[in-house]
Amino acid sequence: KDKDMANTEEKDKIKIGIALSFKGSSTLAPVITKLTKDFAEKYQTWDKIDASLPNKKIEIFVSGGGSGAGVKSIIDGLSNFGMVSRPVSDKEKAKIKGYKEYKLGTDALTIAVNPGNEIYKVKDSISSEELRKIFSGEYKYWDELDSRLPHEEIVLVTRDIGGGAHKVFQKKVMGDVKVSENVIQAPSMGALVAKIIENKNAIGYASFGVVNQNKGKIIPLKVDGVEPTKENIISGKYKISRPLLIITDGEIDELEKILIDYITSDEGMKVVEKMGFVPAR
Amino acid sequence: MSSKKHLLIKIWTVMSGLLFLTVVIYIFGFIIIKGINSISYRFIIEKPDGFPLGTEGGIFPAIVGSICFTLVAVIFALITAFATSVYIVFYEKNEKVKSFIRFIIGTIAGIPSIVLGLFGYSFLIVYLNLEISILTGGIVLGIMIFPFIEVRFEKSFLEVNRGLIEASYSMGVNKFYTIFNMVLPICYRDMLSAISMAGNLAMGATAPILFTGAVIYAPVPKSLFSPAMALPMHLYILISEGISLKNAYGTALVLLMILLIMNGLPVIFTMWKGED
Amino acid sequence: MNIRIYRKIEIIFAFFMKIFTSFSVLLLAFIIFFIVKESFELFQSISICKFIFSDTWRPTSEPFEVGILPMILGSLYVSMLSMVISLPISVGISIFLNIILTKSMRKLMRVIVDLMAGIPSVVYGFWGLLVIVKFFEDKLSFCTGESVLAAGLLLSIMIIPYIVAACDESVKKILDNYKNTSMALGVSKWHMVRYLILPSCLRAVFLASILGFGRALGETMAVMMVIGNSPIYPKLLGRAQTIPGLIALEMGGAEVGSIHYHGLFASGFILMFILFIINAAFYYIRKNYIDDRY
Amino acid sequence: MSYILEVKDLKVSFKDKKVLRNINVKFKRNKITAIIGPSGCGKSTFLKTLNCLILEDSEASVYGDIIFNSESILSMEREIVRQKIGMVFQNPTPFPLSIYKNMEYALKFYGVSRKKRHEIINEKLKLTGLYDEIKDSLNKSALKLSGGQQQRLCIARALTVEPEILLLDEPCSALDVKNTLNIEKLLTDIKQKYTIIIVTHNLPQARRIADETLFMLDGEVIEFDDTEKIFKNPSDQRTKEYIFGLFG
Amino acid sequence: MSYILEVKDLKVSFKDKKVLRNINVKFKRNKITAIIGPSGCGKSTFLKTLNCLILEDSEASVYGDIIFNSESILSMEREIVRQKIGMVFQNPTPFPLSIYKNMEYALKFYGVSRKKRHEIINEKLKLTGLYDEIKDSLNKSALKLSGGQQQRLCIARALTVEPEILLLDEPCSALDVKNTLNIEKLLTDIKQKYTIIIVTHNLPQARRIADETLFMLDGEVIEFDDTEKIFKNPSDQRTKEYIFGLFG
Ligand SMILES: Nc1ncnc2c1ncn2[C@@H]1O[C@H](COP(=O)(O)OP(=O)(O)OP(=O)(O)O)[C@@H](O)[C@H]1O
Ligand SMILES: Nc1ncnc2c1ncn2[C@@H]1O[C@H](COP(=O)(O)OP(=O)(O)OP(=O)(O)O)[C@@H](O)[C@H]1O
Ligand SMILES: [Mg+2]
Ligand SMILES: [Mg+2]
Ligand SMILES: O=P([O-])([O-])[O-]
Repeated sequence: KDKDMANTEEKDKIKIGIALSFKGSSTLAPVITKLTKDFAEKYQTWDKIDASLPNKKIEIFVSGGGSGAGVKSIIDGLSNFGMVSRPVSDKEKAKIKGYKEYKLGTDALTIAVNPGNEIYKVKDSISSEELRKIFSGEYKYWDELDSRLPHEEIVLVTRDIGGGAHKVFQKKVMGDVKVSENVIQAPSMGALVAKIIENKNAIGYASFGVVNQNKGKIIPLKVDGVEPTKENIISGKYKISRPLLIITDGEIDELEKILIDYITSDEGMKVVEKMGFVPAR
Repeated sequence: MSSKKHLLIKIWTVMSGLLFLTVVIYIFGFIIIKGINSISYRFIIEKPDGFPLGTEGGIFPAIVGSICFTLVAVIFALITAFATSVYIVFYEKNEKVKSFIRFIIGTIAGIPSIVLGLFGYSFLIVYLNLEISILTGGIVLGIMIFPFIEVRFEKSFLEVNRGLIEASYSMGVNKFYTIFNMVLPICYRDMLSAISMAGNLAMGATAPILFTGAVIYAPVPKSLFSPAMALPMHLYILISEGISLKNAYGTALVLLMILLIMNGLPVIFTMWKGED
Repeated sequence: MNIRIYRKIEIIFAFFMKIFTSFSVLLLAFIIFFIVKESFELFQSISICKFIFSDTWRPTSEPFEVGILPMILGSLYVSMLSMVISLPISVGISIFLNIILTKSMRKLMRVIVDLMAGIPSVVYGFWGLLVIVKFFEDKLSFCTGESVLAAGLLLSIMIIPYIVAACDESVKKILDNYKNTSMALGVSKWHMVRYLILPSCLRAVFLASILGFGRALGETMAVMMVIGNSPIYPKLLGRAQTIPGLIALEMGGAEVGSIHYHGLFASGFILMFILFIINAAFYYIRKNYIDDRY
Repeated sequence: MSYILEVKDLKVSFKDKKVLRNINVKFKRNKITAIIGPSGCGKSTFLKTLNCLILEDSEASVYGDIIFNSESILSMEREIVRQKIGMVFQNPTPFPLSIYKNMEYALKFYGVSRKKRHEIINEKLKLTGLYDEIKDSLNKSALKLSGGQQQRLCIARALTVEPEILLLDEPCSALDVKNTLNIEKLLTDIKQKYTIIIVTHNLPQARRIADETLFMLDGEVIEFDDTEKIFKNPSDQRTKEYIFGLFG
Repeated sequence: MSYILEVKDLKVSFKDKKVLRNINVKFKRNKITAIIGPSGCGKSTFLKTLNCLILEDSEASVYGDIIFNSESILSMEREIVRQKIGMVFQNPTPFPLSIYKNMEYALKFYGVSRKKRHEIINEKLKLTGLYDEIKDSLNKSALKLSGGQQQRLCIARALTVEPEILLLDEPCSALDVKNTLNIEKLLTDIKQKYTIIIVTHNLPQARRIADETLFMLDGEVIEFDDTEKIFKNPSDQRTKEYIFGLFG
């Protein structure tokens, strides 16, 4: 009970400050940053939205850290909203009182390579089995995958193990097979894609959204014959996909509600789409 | 007979010097040349903008944020380091206590900044349940630069001719008066340069505020209790996420310019005071 | 103002100095305690030896495996490499400053050296990424430019100012004290460099190198940006990961209280411990073997 | 009573090293007493003990008592002791301030009014013969003075707080002959007003200016007597050796 | 010819400040010449000019000539001049190396073979009376020696390169009486082989060891004569004042 008290007190503190905070997924962070900045600039102060609200400047902070950090920040009550770009496990849900999630859209992990890599010309599609061999480090050179490819080292790029993407990829593609340790670990999706754009021999699981933002600079491959397209992702044919979520605990207060409504509004969905993801609506 | 004798040493010496100069010019030249085009009045005074954030617009919130972080850090470290160094040099007589304090300070000086960041995150943010803010980030930075300042202050105090201090005492003047009327006027130049160098360190550090105070985006901070952007972190994100190389160059150049200004401050101050 | 007031101020001042000193010392001691405590939570579920000597880092999989040998080796490798590169150059620079340059040029160069020490590590990392890494990729066609060598080179540039600062001071003192004496014996400048300055500043070099090594070990951002962050055994031309890099990369995502979280603390502790050993050696050597003045 | 200072059973050691052993002496008011003895015998330590400066050294431990005007200095406040018993050191120690500020330094601490300060400073500068030499450059840095001038400034500065005793630790050893004579003259001039205790290596100097001479060896007082007696006809063999060895 | 060094119309100034004005003197071979004079009169500068050390100071300008064994030293190579005319400074300056390496230092430069070096070193250490004191600790740091030993080591080191003249700038001012007497004895012992020019503040010392004495004032040579003459019956009023001032 004491803890409850503490929690509500905590909430009050946040309310008094009237600053709202997001923490978590680096995939979602740019979307939310963009949205909240637009929101804050559009309304300036809360009372412009509704005269009953205080005449205080709208302040919203966004920090990254990965999906795990997002869940964690809600469990600990460190921020108002958690950004998560993977399914939240039941174990985690159990730790959050009054768990609530808002789905913004869906992202897919596309298997992406550098345009300088001939693979997309040589092979129409890559199989899950081949993916496992590549990412587990069994294939070391491109010509082991296909003899028409050059004898050059495969450069694996992955997210760090705290990232949501890594969990999704492990579960949906690798299964029990371990991802090789000889990988470049990128601290965010942006960094991962930047690496693939730079390195001719790189391959990694790039976020669908980020790939769309970098059209032409990076090539997504078909997996088991399925192309990562909006339709295939919605229909579930393209399997390596993940939800983009905002999570909260307990009852959300008035300000939080206004913000969530804005994010899930049509305007919000437009931004989600513009960022290359598949919006929830 | 000896002109050829030490040829190797001569070559090595000259090569090292030239190599170093080359690197210096390369680094500064690289960033200045590439960054000068990104810098404009608007780059300095605008918020980051564009899509993803940072591709357009400026870095004003990050500049203000960095300055706030640095100020908090310097004030925190200055108070504690001044007190500690004065205490060790002028008040504490027990050698064991002195070496214990020095040992602790040495150990902290040896802790990598990322581990301090880790401490700040776990203790301040998680255990004490403080929100990440300029204050928390600044304190972690302050802890990082505390040993740096303390060691330099102490050295500077110890370098004051012992005879002067004894002469002062032997006129029946107490320690406080001696410290403020003689020791500080002698040491202030060293102290200033220590502070400005420490400020530099704090300004450029990313690891300690990564989890304790800096965020990807925040408007210009209104109070010490809100989080803020910081230049090095902004630069890191611009680079690692491949958001905008152009703005990254600009940000790096701004960081270098601040460095130059902060290094110049003590020099200007002493010139203004009209001493050598 | 008179003596009475000064007396009172003295008492208050002394009191505050003591309070603040106790505060800072307690705080610092607490930090050390805290890190140790958080680390040792891990060692309840896995032995410290296993943590140090096993080489798989999968703290989030079931069952978890936490071993940081590759990262320890990575950290040590990169730091050693940077020392090997920067030490001779730094000594060369110190002699260059004092023997070849004029007094005013030397002052100018010292300012530049201090400037270099002040450049933020992210800026170094940025430069390293765009220059060193690019160079390896484009000109030497490495499969990835990110490598131990790149990190070592970058780090050596970063620590040169620190080593130079220490050596230069020592060389200058030697010159101030002995230049006349040496010249009065009728020997040349370079003889003095070879037989007086180099042997006498050896100690300063040694101490500076230990300090530089400590800095290199703790460097986070710059190294992280150019080393590739692969948790594998380091090879000169291959990628690796350092402990600070590991912490910076994963801390944000680690769930508080989990094995992952304590594992990161523990690796921070190991790093701290290595530095502690190095510093202890530093003090020991200075106390017992370094009896001369330079 | 004509004794201004009485040292009783004084023992001083640094850590385990005994530097002064059982010293019992009495200094006469308005006399110049010279302390002589080989290097390291504890002369400087002795002087520092007399004005409690030794207590600032964390390694020193002091036993015994010192009575100043029938009061124990160890029970007095240190600042008062030091104001009453001034000290001048071997190397001139002008503060890196202007000459005037050097002179003003302690006066300000004692809350002397500006006008009074001015008077005292002029008086002391005249007393030490510095006034005419430097009256036009009182705002110049004291470090710009010559060694001899610096030392006289230090003496003048020590006198600003009106001590009753002035301790001098080899005040002339860094100076040349002319400056040395200047200072000697100064000391004999002011002994009407102050009691002077001076450590010196320069035996002719002790002979020239001191009324009484104290010979120390290894932390002990070997002989303490009229200067003439000590130099002409010392009672102790060791004194004799020391004094004549130098001229040998 | 019994003059080893002739100074002709020597003038030295630092920037605009004239430090030596028109010096004309001749030094006799295998004699000890003492240079005395008040502080700042230019004694050290004069010594430094004699072995060209002054030329390393960018602010100094030198006019006139110095003839060493009928050759002008200003036209000789500096290193040669300095080898022929050695110098020892006021504060002992042993290099922070081992004693042996200190002695070897200059010999290495002159390419002396290892065996020969060994001989020379032993010889010079014996000459300066150091050999017996330190023969077992030649590999110890020279900084661990006592002040007097350090100064004798510096003299021995200066002798390793076989100079013909040895210049000493107040070599005893940092030493105590006993060490001073040691060094004085050493100097009188070696004057058969070397010509010695010594600057000293210590007039009794000049009197004890010097054959000739040169009195300088304000950069000028006031009197240069036999030591006995200078001390007993100086011709110049200023010399008289200086010398008797001390004993006054
Ligand atoms: N702070 C100190 N710590 C330890 N030992 C000390 C300290 N000060 C002095 N001593 C020792 O005490 C002894 C006496 O020193 P002191 O300076 O009093 O001698 P002194 O007679 O003044 O010599 P000098 O004529 O050389 O000035 C010396 O052996 C010295 O080494
Ligand atoms: N490098 C220099 N630059 C400018 N002036 C100098 C320099 N060296 C000496 N002088 C000046 O030259 C004058 C003579 O100095 P010098 O050291 O020769 O005197 P000295 O007779 O040896 O004095 P002392 O007995 O104190 O050693 C002094 O006034 C001094 O200030
Ligand atoms: Mg003494
Ligand atoms: Mg001199
Ligand atoms: O979006 P993530 O950072 O959780 O991968």
